[in-house]
Amino acid sequence: MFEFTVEGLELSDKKILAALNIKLNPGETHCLLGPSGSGKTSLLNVMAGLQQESIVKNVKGESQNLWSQRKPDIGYLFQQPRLLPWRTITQNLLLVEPNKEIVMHRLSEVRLQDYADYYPAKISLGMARRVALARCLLLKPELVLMDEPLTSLDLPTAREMRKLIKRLVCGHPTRSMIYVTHNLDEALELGDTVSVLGNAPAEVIYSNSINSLSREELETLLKH
Amino acid sequence: MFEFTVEGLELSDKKILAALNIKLNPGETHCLLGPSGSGKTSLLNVMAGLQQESIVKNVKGESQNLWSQRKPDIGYLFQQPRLLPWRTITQNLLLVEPNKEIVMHRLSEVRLQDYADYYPAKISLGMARRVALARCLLLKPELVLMDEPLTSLDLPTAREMRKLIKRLVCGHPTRSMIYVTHNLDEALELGDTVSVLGNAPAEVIYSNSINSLSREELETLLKH
Amino acid sequence: QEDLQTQLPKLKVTVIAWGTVNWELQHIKQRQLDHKNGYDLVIDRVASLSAARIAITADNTDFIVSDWLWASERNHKGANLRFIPFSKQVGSIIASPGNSISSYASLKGKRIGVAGGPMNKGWALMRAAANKEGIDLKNEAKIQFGAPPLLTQAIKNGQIDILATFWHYGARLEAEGYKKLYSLKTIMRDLGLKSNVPMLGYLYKAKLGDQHPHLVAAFYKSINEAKAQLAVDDTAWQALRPFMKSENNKIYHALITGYRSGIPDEFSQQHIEDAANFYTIIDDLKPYPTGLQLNPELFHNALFDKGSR
Amino acid sequence: MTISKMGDQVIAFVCLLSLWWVVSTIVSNPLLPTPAEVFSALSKEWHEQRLLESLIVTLRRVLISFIFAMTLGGLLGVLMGRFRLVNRVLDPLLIILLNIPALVVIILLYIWFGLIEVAAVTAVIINKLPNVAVTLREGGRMFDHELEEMSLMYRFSFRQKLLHLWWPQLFPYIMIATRSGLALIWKIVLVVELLGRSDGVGFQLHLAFQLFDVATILAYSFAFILVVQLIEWFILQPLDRNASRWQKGGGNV
Amino acid sequence: MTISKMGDQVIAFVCLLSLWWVVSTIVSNPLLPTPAEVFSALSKEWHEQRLLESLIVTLRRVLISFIFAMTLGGLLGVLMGRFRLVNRVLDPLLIILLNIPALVVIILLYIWFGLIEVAAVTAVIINKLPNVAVTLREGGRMFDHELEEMSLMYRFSFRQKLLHLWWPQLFPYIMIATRSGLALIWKIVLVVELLGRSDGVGFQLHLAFQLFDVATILAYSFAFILVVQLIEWFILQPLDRNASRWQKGGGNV
Ligand SMILES: Nc1ncnc2c1ncn2[C@@H]1O[C@H](COP(=O)(O)OP(=O)(O)OP(=O)(O)O)[C@@H](O)[C@H]1O
Ligand SMILES: Nc1ncnc2c1ncn2[C@@H]1O[C@H](COP(=O)(O)OP(=O)(O)OP(=O)(O)O)[C@@H](O)[C@H]1O
Ligand SMILES: [Mg+2]
Ligand SMILES: [Mg+2]
Repeated sequence: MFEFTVEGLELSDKKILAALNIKLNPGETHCLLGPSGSGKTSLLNVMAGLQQESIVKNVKGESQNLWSQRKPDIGYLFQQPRLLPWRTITQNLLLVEPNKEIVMHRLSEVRLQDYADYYPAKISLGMARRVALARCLLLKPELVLMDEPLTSLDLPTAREMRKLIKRLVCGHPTRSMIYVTHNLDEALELGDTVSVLGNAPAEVIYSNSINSLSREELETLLKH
Repeated sequence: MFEFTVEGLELSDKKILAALNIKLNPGETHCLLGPSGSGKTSLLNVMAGLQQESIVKNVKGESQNLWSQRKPDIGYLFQQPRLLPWRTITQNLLLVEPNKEIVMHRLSEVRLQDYADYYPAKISLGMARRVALARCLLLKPELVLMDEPLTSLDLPTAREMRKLIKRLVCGHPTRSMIYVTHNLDEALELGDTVSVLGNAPAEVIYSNSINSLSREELETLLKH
Repeated sequence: QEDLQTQLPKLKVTVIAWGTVNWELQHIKQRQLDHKNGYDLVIDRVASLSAARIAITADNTDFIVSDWLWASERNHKGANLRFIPFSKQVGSIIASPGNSISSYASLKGKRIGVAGGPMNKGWALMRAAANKEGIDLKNEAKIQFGAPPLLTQAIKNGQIDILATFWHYGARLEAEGYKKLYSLKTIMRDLGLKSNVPMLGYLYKAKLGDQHPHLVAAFYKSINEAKAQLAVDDTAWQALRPFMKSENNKIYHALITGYRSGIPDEFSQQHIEDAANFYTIIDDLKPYPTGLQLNPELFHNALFDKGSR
Repeated sequence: MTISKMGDQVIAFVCLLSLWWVVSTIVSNPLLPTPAEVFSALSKEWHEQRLLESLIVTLRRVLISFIFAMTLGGLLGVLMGRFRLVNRVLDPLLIILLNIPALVVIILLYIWFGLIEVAAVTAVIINKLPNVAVTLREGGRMFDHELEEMSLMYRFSFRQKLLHLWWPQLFPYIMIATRSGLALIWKIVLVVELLGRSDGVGFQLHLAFQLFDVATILAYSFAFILVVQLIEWFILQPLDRNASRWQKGGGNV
Repeated sequence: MTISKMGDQVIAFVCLLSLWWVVSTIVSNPLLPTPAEVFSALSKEWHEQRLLESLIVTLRRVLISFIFAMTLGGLLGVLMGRFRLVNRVLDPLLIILLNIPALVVIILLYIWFGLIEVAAVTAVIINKLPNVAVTLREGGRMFDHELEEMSLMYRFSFRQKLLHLWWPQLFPYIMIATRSGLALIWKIVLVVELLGRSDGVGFQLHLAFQLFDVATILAYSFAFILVVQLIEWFILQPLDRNASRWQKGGGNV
């Protein structure tokens, strides 16, 4: 089991995260919901170890041990595609997985086999997001962090991508996931447990199994 | 009435848009639906006059007259925020509307009054999108182009922003809008007419009043 | 006095700030030899010989001091310069300690430093003399061209064996105990040059001589007076000491001696013949001789013509 | 914080100085003078009224050339970066100007226009201008296309574009041109002064060179370097800091 | 398309050439030689075997200095751009190196090491290195933070980061350093050769300069400029084009 504890996070003297604890069993998916600007992305960054200095500065003492045991091997799908603009889509993926066949297969799974040689500036945003998704799905980490992977996609495509994630991540017996979304359907379908972040001073207002909540209860929590 | 006609668009030898005609009465909103990569953004770019060379190159003859009469005065909300990273949020807005009070009022309407002096790199994506929305709503054009304005926002915020758009744009008697979205609820609520773009060779598969369609029919069209 | 200065015609001489010419000119100023001869001397100090040469080429000055080899090359290229002798100092050839070089043959394989590049007169003479004995110094010795101060340093550091440099750099080295290798006078005699041609001189444009012959004459007269005084008058030198940058008495006296031994003799037809011969010798030493002859017009300034007539 | 930053630099300076002191004391050769010797040369030049005067003369030339070279070169460079046609047509000229030896330009201008101040300054400008152009051309090339479109749609005035869109994007390139530009211009001014002026640091430096007075040479060099270091501390570094505020890692809020 | 681009440049060249021809014919002064005179000087130098030899000697010095200055300066600059501490500590040294007159470095090195090749080349490197560092420091500062994080999360190897992350971001800065670097190094090599070498273009130029033989001066300058123009056409411009392919306005797909 992964257990992540942070006592808080401040950036430029502003409180971004309240104290927070997330437990995650291997193979489980934890959904992270919360209003815009509530600190979801910041939390993922902290988990991924991308905010080192700030944490050390603000959460003194045993701040290094954010993870109860060792830090898991992490794969992170950023909120923005973050592709290398000067490399074609295939080249971007080949940097993560050198096997060309696997790359082309992933690319066809996100329905972009025809755009293999395009540069990122010449594809649409939804397509770029799918490239980033494909890239993330090339990794084989213990813990996957996904930050709103299916925004900017039309419904049928989003549904197909959701299936893909379900198959490759949720279907994997030991691969856990933290999944940030604004879409309740996605949360209900993919999540085992859920945390709902409240508005300012960014704190957790709910954290438990998602099945114990009805859709309406979840909506009310979010309206908060 | 605005009437826009394009005979097609090719970029780097790839067909992006098929022949297309859109009619729009003053004060009406036209929704643009279609799968990811179907050319919605490209269409808006052409309308806004950002793809001049390509059109001249590919749609010979009377290509200049894309608009039946004169080209309307256009405001464009891009798919990405496109804020000036080296200017604070307020400074970004002040470049469009020099009146500070109006700017602060718009900022509070998108719930960002507390972040007035932040640089764009230090706010979340959802917040940046709202800043871009606020900036677009500072303009007073005849025709507003909006490219997925409400993605990456949580449900309550998205609903509030939708209301804001409805009030400031749809509520205006002579202000027309072309609204790109993947969200059927938004389309049904805001749109008067609708065009649905098909997949490859990017063509229009439906274009008419949105009220003559049920939600299910729309979904089936999109699954196409 | 003020009035006098403004009324007198001005003659501008561009010189290197701490160079030897400056001493003579300062003396003229101090003794007001210029006013006595009816002109007002303006001394324009620059930092390098190149700057002086640019100044006369750009018509920015009336006189500079350079050698007639340069002047005649320029005249071949369309400039119309005239020459008034300043000094017969040619330059020094200095050997580093422990280098006893008895003949040209023993120069083979030595490291020779040549100040100011291949147009250095001392070097040209040395090559010509060695050439006569069948030794091609250019190929048989290691030649190092360079700026004079750098080469002075190089010989002190033992990086070169022989140094052909300008006489005041040589004088300083001699004062520090370095040996003068050959007398260039001997070399010149060996080469069949009968008189001691003054190499350095005041150069001016022929135009100036044509339009204001009396001014050039006045200038000539004043520098001759200055030379005559400096040749004998030790107290005059005291007044010039600040312009000489001499670190100690030894160098100071070496510089005075050097200046005095450079004072040219009366200019004669023989000088012109020797100069022409010299020019040919140097031209022959070039890898691709031009075959051009020295145009004696260079020396036909107003005074000389008058004198010979 | 600013003070502690200054502290670092002062420490670095002191280290350099002591290193020099130790080495020069060990070597003990007039050609590698000790800091004390350089300082006494400095104060001699100061008392004999040459230092300040030469420095002012030279700085004036540097300043005038700098302003002209930056403005003209910057304009040319940005235009070349933005418009391919301009670039293609002017590129050969740029290459020629860039690679023609400084000496050639200086001599030709002196000879054609005489040994006047204008010729001197023009020579420096012609030498520096192509460097600025080459630098800012890359800046012009890297302009953000999306922000450009945005400024078009949001009806930015030319002034707004200049101040808020182009200037910040050109900033790093302008800093490069400024820093290496100051250095280059000063070096060319030295040569210009050497070849045809009777005042300025270049003139003094060369006189010292002929007498091989290394202490004085270093004294003049350091006097100018001090001026540049002050410019760096009080103009350029604050600008740098100001410009990096908006970046992810940058200052507050 | 590539041919028509070349065409533009050839036309530009021809225009420059005719302008020069007309002006020099009108002026008719040996100090402003006509193209024909320069060409005859060129062929004279060529036939007398000096041109090629000098050019090769000088190019060798340029090349060696260029490689060293770019590598060391680039490394230093990027480190200074990335790490604030490194920057703060080394900044004063950089300013000193940047602004110390070329003459001073050349003289000191010649004095200390003698008039040898190594001293000459080292002098050039020391002169150019700080310029490269200043340029690439800005490049290092502008590194994209988000892509950096991405490369971390996706476990890019050092080699991958170097080739695919850092190099493309540094590219415009490297081009600046290369273009103005080649020019600067060549100019310093000229001075170095003038002061203490007995071969190379600088030496020949110095001889021509002493006689104000402008035709020969220009002949040597143009010979070198031609070399640079060839480098520009066959190395730098293809690199430029290659690097701009991915941009919005760039080439195919
Ligand atoms: N570098 C920073 N300095 C200061 N404040 C920051 C910084 N980065 C983020 N913040 C603040 O942290 C808060 C949370 O941002 P975060 O990006 O985590 O939100 P989010 O929950 O991901 O929102 P969204 O759903 O819009 O993506 C915001 O209020 C933002 O202004
Ligand atoms: N500059 C370009 N050169 C070549 N092809 C391009 C260029 N820009 C866009 N395209 C292609 O045009 C098609 C439509 O892109 P567009 O951005 O208009 O899609 P979209 O409908 O907005 O998709 P999304 O919903 O993902 O934003 C895509 O297939 C894309 O690859
Ligand atoms: Mg977020
Ligand atoms: Mg789009």
